[in-house]
Amino acid sequence: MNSEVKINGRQFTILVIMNTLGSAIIMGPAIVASYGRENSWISVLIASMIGILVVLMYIQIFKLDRNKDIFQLLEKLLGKWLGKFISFLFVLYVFYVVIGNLRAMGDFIITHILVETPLEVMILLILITCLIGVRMGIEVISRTSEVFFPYVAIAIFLLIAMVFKEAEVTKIQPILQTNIGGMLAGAVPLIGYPFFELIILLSLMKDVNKPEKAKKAFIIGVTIGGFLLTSITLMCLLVLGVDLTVRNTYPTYVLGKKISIADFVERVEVIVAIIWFFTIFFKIMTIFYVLSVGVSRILNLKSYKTVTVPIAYFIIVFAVVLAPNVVYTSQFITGTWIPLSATFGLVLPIILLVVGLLKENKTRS
Amino acid sequence: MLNVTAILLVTGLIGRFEYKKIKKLDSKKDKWVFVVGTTVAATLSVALVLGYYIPNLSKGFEIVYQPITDPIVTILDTYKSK
Amino acid sequence: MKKNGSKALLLFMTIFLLTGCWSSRELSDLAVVTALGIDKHEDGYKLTVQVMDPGEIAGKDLTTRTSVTTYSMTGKTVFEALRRLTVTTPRKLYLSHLRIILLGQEFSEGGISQSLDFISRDHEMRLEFSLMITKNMEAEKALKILTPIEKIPANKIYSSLQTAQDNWAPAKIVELDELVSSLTVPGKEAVLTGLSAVGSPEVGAQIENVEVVDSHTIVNIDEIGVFKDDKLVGWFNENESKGFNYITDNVRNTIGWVECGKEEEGTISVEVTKNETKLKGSIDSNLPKITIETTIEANIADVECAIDVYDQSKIKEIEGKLKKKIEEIIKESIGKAKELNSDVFGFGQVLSRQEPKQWKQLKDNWDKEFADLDIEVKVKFNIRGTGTITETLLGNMK
Amino acid sequence: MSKLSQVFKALKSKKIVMDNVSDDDNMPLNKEIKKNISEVSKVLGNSFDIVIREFKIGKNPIEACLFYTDGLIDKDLVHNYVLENLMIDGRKAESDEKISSNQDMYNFIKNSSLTSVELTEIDTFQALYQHLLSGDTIVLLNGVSKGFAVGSRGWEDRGVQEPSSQQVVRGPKDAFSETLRTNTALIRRRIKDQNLWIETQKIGKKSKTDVAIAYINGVVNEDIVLEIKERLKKIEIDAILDSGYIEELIQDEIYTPFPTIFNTERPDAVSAGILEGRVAIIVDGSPFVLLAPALFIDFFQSSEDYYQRSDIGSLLRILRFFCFFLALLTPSAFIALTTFHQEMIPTTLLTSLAAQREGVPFPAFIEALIMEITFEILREAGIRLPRAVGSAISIVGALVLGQAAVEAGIVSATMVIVVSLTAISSFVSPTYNMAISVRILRFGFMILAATFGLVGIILGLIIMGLHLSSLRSFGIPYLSPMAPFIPSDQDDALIRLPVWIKENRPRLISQIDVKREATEQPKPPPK
Repeated sequence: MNSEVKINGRQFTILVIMNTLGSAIIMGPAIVASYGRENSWISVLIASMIGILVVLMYIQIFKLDRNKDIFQLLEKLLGKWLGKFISFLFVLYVFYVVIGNLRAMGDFIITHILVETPLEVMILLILITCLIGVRMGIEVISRTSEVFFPYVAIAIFLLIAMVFKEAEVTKIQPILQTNIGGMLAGAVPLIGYPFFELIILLSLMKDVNKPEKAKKAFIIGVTIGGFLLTSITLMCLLVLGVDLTVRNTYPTYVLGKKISIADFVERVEVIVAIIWFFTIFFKIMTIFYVLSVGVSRILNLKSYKTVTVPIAYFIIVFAVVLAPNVVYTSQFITGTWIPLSATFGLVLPIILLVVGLLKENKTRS
Repeated sequence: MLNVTAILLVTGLIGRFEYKKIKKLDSKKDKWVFVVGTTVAATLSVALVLGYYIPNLSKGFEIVYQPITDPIVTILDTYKSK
Repeated sequence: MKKNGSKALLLFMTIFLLTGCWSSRELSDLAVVTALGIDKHEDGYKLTVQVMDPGEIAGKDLTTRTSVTTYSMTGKTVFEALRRLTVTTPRKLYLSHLRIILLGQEFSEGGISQSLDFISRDHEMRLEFSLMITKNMEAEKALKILTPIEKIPANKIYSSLQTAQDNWAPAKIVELDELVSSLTVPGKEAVLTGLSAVGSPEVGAQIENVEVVDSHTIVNIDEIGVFKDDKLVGWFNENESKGFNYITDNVRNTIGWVECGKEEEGTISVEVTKNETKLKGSIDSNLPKITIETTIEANIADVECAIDVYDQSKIKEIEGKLKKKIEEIIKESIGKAKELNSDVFGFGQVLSRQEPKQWKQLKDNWDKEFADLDIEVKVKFNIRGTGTITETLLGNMK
Repeated sequence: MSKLSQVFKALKSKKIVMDNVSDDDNMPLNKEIKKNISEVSKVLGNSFDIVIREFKIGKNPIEACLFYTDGLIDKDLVHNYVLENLMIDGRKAESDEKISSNQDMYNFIKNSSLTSVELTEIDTFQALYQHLLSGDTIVLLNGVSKGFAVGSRGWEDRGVQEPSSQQVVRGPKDAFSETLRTNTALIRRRIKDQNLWIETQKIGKKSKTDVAIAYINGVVNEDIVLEIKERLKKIEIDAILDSGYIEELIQDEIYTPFPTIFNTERPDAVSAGILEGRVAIIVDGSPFVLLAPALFIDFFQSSEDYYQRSDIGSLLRILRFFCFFLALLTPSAFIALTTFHQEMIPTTLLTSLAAQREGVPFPAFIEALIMEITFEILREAGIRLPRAVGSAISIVGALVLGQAAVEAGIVSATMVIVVSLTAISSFVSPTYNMAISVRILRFGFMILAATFGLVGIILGLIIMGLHLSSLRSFGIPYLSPMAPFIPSDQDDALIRLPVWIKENRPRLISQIDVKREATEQPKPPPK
């Protein structure tokens, strides 16, 4: 397909950051804190470290063949039919990530911002915006993410700076004294969401103009993403305390409500909404793009754009029926999602790597 | 009923514009995939609007992963404090 | 040609845009609620809302109508009562600009936690309103009292509370999240500041109340009410309230006074400018102990006796006296809390942070442990400045 | 049957018809002068501004004639260097040379008689018309199927005046005028480099407008020059009346509110652009010169930024970006806040806004729409009206709409403030066409805000971001150097760093000969 489409290393880093933060930036703290309590920021840290390790593994896969995305690689390594079958399962997983994120965003908006608006309309609106982006191609998506990233970064920085005076160290004490098991348990759902999801970005690595930069960009991106996630969780705990963090569905948004400077700069939780809008928008757009590319690879199509519209319909339908309510979503994330994402984020890459290395040895000898 | 009409209308409109573009690709497969895909997708949305049951993807994953999920959740839940 | 697909999509979008506007509401369709009162009622709850009339507050031509109106309604749940109010209110009630929630005393004594759920769940509710208890009266009555200067009584109450907390000490702003965490986290009980009325609330509800220089009825910030679990069990008096704020490190600026000494008659007042309290918990052979370390900085504000504040030894002497007095206040406060058997200071939490392992054993029995808790009070008092003059006027009187 | 279909085909495809006409035009000149004259006056329809002067030259009189277009020529020049030479000096000199035939006479005139600097030989009617109608004087001799076109262009023009659209406080005050030569001279005067190449071509079947492209060879990206030439070549149009035609015909993306080609009246801005490696397109008859490729940030840069101190220039630039967003989003943000997110407005402000809105009959969105449209009408009226009436408009606008409408309770006072703020912010933009695109987009954002509040605005911003990122101007990403982010170009993007730091030309625009200056940081003399 469009092999001349290229993004640069910096843009890839930004995409990785956006994908890491995604919806985790706003829902993550509550999920982790329900296990890790006071130490849950360490859980995030642990999850980020594992995330970096996972990314290192993905980079090894990338090294197997620098000119193929994961779908092509699957066919190459596992043979045409098995490869296509696994590709299909993988596409299903990617599809699920798209609708999950879309639904999460829709749920957030109709819970906090536009309460009377129907979910279907909200989802449709977001998806159409994403569809426009996807049809313009990954180059445009990544360039746009470059445009908006400074605002995301500034907004995160402002959020942290503005609630800093409300932070109380006592709220995260005792550090590392109790509940070590809970702390480790808290890291588990977070590895699946969002770090295993980064496997999807592996497909974009071949579009980076310099392969060496792609590797570095991937690691830098996941590190920054993990760091930001940790800082946000830490701030939630320091300002809101464990209890409030666990009780709220979107603790980061509540954190925004805490901003108050001289009784003048207040009521600006919309800053949080903006951060999250941008991160999740770009996450949905990139994953949607990979999804379309994946489907078109399986069907051997000429252009990925052919399938974007039909896929969009499917996304809307399944996003609407995805979960009966928000509670189900968070139960799913801490339940089925863990083995599901591990299958594609951990088992699949290991299989690919083993098969790939074996084949490489064979051809060498 | 209005919803169904709207969906069909919009699908028709998008389909028309899209089809023109796909025609330029000069690939029979692309055309077929597009036509079949859009038809199925539109049918599905109409079904959704009319209130037919549409299988939930999460439920599917849930059933498939049940044997692995249960022990994980049991372990995690021991640490979940409420 | 290239963009036709996108154009169709945009067209699609416009259709939706034009049929949209689900969540929009015009400013003139809102009844902005400034205060909410919850009282006990045989049906469940009696809810009172204070709604402002913007035209009367910021309009160009002011009439003699009151700037706020209250509506009351009963209901099985808070939410039901609120929605049932729509039959009497002209517009939809809008809760985001709520400043104050008043809980009736009788209602507070019966338990407040059920009613708080709606308040913390509703998306319109923000976090920056304060909760208070109306002492010896119903919340409904308190909300009806008109106040001079501030046209919106809820704003008056809120700013009085803020000023009192910042400059006087025996008051405390309690916002929703703090209250909720006090109610749920073990090892800490809740407190709420009280609100009382001087004069008849019925008279206060008349417009005449703000038409005279000396209002017939005024609302006052009162002392701090102590909760056990979610029930109001007693009140701190002024000194105990102050002591409470010293312990919880909530004093920003207050004053204190002591007798000048044996020879000189009169008092000397200081303005406390800085207070820092550290709570330390330790467990020795299963006996928990709390150490309160308070460091206070103050300036001499008012010398009403012939004492030479230029004399270091005198200053030391005054510091000693003030130190003792504050220790007493703190102990008084602790005594009262022990009497009410309510750990409002969060000593339990201090132990849970510093001795997490032993805390697990203490947790279930904390009520009893708190009653015999060993508490040590250490106060450091430093006088920094003497105001703009050095010698007292009295000392130089002819 | 076959004939009929042929005619049909011919009628159907205009091209064939056109080709036939142009074939006629390519008719060679006749030897007989009478025939030539009658042909010319027939083709030109005896237009009264075409002057035909018949005369005789030589001792052995040869019939000659002279055509010119009245009003396009410098009559003194024709008098002194054409007619006088031919009729008087030519006769004097004839004795020295041997002239036996008309052809000899022709050669003699060409080599020794006509003392004009610009002399072109013509042999077809098409060339004749072209020169004649461009202001040259045509001289024909009987018996020779060739003629001369003597450069005698000279017409009334505005001269070099102050720019009317992009004014500066400090900096050169000359502006392009409608004459191509003057315009190229203005650029030449600033860049005296032998590599400044100016190529012309005629575009427009009827107007035959001279269009010149100017660039510095060796600095410019040659692909861009080729691309521009290619696109210019493809233009098939009757007439080019302004550079706006060219802009619209050669831009990359048609469906966009954003300009992808820069236009300016200022020779200094054009020279700066050329020096950065851009290509200038100068169109005869238009004081607006095009610069391509143009980037988004170019429309926020005034040439004054470079003449003022760098810190001031940078601040002003940031202010312009800020005003861009202000002009784009103020009304929509106001609508979103007052109809969706009242919780974000401080209570006291909310109270006074609500008090103002008591009695206003329209919803906020309609109110804003009415005011915005009214303002657009006022602005348009202000521009088109004669200057003398212009002030009346502002009085009507300010008094009737500003004050009376508020007092009548039709609109709220805050809305008037919002609309005025928007209007003033949109005037800050140094380029007019970016200000126009903001005006269009503003309404889109207002609709979005009225339906989905801030969510709508953010969606709009993302779509706008995507659109801007997808734009290219002659292959250069429109948002560069922001996206793709080019660190080395940041010295002259959002802020302008001091000149001694800006060592290189913009990277994407010019890739060869990138160094543009190497001055060291100025140091104060040692004390």
